[in-house]
Amino acid sequence: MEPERVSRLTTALEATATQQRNSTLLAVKPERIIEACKMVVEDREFYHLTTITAIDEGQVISLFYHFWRGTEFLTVKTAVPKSDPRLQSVTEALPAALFYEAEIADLLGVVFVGSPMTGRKLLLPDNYPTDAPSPLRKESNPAQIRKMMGLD
Amino acid sequence: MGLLSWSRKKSPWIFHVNAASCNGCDIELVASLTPRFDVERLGVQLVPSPRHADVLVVTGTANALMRERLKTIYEQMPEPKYVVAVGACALGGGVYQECYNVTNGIDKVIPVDLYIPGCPPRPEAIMYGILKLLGIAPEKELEPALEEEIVGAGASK
Amino acid sequence: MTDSPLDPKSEASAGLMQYSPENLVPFGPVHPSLKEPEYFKLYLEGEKIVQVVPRIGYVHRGIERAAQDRTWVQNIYLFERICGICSFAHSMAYTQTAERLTAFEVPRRARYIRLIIAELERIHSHLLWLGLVGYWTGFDTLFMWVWKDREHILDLFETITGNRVHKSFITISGVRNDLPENIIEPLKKEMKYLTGRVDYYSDLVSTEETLVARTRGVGRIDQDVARRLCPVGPLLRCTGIARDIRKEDPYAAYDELVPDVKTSNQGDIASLLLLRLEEIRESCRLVTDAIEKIPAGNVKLAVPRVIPAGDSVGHIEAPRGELFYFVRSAGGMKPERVKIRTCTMANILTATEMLKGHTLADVPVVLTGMDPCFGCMDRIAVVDVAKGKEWSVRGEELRLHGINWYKPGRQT
Amino acid sequence: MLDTIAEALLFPGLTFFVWLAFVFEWLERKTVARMQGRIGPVVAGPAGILQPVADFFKLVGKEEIIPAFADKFVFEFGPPLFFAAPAIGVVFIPVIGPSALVSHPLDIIFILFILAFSAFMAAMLGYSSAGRYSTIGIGRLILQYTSYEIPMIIAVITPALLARDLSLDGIVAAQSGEWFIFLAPVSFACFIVAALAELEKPPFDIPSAKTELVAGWMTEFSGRALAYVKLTKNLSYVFLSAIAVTLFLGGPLGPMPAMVWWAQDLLYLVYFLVKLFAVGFLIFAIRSALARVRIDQAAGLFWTIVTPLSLLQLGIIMLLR
Repeated sequence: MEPERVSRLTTALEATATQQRNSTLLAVKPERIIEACKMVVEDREFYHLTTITAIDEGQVISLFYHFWRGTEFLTVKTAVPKSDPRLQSVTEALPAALFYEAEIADLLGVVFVGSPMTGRKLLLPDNYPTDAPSPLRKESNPAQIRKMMGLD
Repeated sequence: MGLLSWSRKKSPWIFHVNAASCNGCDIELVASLTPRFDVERLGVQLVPSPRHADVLVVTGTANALMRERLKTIYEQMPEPKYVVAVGACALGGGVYQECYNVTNGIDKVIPVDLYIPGCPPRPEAIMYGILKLLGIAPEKELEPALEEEIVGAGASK
Repeated sequence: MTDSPLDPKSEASAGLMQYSPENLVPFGPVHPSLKEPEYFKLYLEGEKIVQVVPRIGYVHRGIERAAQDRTWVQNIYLFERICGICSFAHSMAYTQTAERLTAFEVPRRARYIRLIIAELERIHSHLLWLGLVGYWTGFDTLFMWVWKDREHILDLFETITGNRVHKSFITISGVRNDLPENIIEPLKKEMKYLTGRVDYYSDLVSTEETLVARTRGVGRIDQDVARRLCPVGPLLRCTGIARDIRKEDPYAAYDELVPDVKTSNQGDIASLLLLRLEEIRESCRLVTDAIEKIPAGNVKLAVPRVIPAGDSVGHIEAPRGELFYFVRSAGGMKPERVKIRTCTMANILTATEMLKGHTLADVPVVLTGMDPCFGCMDRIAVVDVAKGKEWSVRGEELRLHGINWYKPGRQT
Repeated sequence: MLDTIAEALLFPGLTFFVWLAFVFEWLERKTVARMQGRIGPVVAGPAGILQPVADFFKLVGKEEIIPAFADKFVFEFGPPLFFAAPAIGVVFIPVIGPSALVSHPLDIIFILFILAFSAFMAAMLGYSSAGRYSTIGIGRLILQYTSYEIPMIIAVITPALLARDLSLDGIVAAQSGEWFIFLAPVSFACFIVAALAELEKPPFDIPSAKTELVAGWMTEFSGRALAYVKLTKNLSYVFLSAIAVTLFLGGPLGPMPAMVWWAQDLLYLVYFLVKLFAVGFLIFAIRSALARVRIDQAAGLFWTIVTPLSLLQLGIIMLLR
């Protein structure tokens, strides 16, 4: 990505940028995620939100917003603490994020504030045990979930 | 061979349920209807409503959401009915065995008469399975009360 | 997001709650026009659709979690089974993404073979789709003919990889086997045959009156919607945006054999039909070129058991569009996390948008238009908008809807 | 009297036509399979000719499920009544010889009544099962019925006008010189198109479109009821083809050398069957070569093209006669 574009984004968002191969990683604070997404999308070339990835990293849950511009990725990274996984929803700026946020909310238990899907069970079956951890969290145990759901 | 058991052998109508399958078995099942294999030769028809069907063909792992649907569909079918499990997933969970949302085999949900293994089974295997089923079909006993109701007294069996 | 088809608030504000249950037509989950179980709640005014609410998740199996418990090589065969139609695309996307974390270079011959299989799979997938369009518009003859031609591709798969559906052919660092001997001539012959058939089908779908009537102007989307909702693949290209990962971010041998990206600017199902047929023609050309130019050499290196630590992002152009993989390795035998974004997942939002304003008769055609592959999507996504308070009446109905579908109560 | 009843029930009446209905279904499946590059049924009987029979008896021997909310009376007694419509109609068709078993000066009116009654019974059956798909299917059926009924009536009265007779016997007799298909080809085409709609064959299989409405208004039926419904649809198929033969193709008439009466009857039968299968094949061919249209497109087609064309033909004939 062009250096001036990177520096413009980093200074405006107080972010740090790292580059490798054809992708740029922009780490921002969780409270600035909407602003970051808006800035990226206003840049008409980065309109395509590929997806949002979330990973349980032990203490925090990291979220990667992958944007694609034809030849390169721009990934906006942020992290929320696992003890209180709350993040602003970006569906205002990015309608396409609706489903991607929904799946993260279900699989990793991140709460997206302001998402139209808030408070609804999205991904998992209706009888998914409420006291079991979200399936993609490190502490979840498929065998235990199976037993709780009565699949065996 | 009575008229009724003859007609049952010659005319198995199938209803296909994809219970959380990867599509592989489904396209092979559909492929067995197409010109290269053409199971209509054996009188097999793919019917759109479970009410019309004799054979329930199930592919896939029957995940938590599909389990109930599968039971409902099974109950909607009129007797005598047969269930064929197609593919590794329907047999025992296949590659998804022990995933958190997967039943290890649909025979934990509904009774299965015939298993067709493979991931996915070839259309030839599915046809062979159907032929096998035609072999066993008339021998399946109905509940006496139900048989009385359906077949009536004096009908050939 | 105020105008999302899935926004329950907009549903309420649009007065949907006033519709009696008779206006609600469940489409699925087990419906003859969907080879896979999905559930679409369609709100009708007469035959006109005013709102669509999908409930997707009947194929959810939990593969991403399962991937964390399997080794790098086992995962190839797991991801292959995400979807039976684009199985090679899945395994290739995963393999490539994982390979980016390693130091080795995939042999050139292997990259060509990957291209050949991937393009054959694209032809297969598009033909399958064309057949299903025939089936879904009640044109069974087209369906049968196309599926007959599809068997030619399956025969090639069988000759090259040994399997018809799940090829199990790719491996980390290359492909598992070399091409069989004497494959060049049969491959070229089949490609020539298929190109001829594509000419015939192009003619058919653009002249057959009833088919044209069913597809022209149906499910139209424009570039603005496409930019907003981010669909991928042919659905995006049919709005005139030339986006093809094969060209933008070349992988396999696409840097040497550059595909010609086809677009259309109509944005309806009729143009999708022709666009996909054009893509088949282009794929035939690519396969023919590849088999002529294929270099000699190894097809694989020693398959590594351990992948070096790091994050890797990869995407490929699957038959249905951009298929995205994110792989994180902790340097062990198993991946730390694999994230998959399938094409249908990106397209479903657009499809619900396309459905609005059409009649019930158009539903199968429009849903087919995006070439849905719920098997792919559902490893991850379920949308259950029926859980909210305002749905309490219908929540009961939803649970029983399988029964209601056949035995509805007379709710007066 | 007993003779007539026996003939009406056996030959050339109901039993004969039911047999023809089975043959028609077999032929349809075989022809369509051939056009699609398949073989079609082969295992039940020689070349699979007993396939429809096997289907029928299998369905008769199955459990019959009555949906919980169905109107049980209509649901149970509807299918036999539905079957009765074409079953009564067939005795008015001249098969062996130029006159039918039962003839009346106002035959045509009765035939039109039977056609309307079929659609009415289908609607009753669909509504009685109270399923969503059935209900939508019936909505479409009625819409389709209102579209094709008028061109069909016009197409039917055109031959009557040509023959200046309202009985089928009279119409057949009037075609001893020239078949009406040559005098009123457009009417014949309109009749075939309307018949496709009446029979719910592609491109007008809208009320029972399986990819949209499961099995349309037939979704809820199982076992014996379904067997009746399917048989009735096949019988209607034969019945409508037979009407087309009678009205436009001279019925059983053809070159008739002087022979003993039974040989003449046999020749009449052969002529009739040849024409009947010709019409049948025409319908099979159209059916397998077209995609399904939408209900609004079907209505548009009937109101803007088929109805004006049939009226035009009628007008031309009225002017010329």
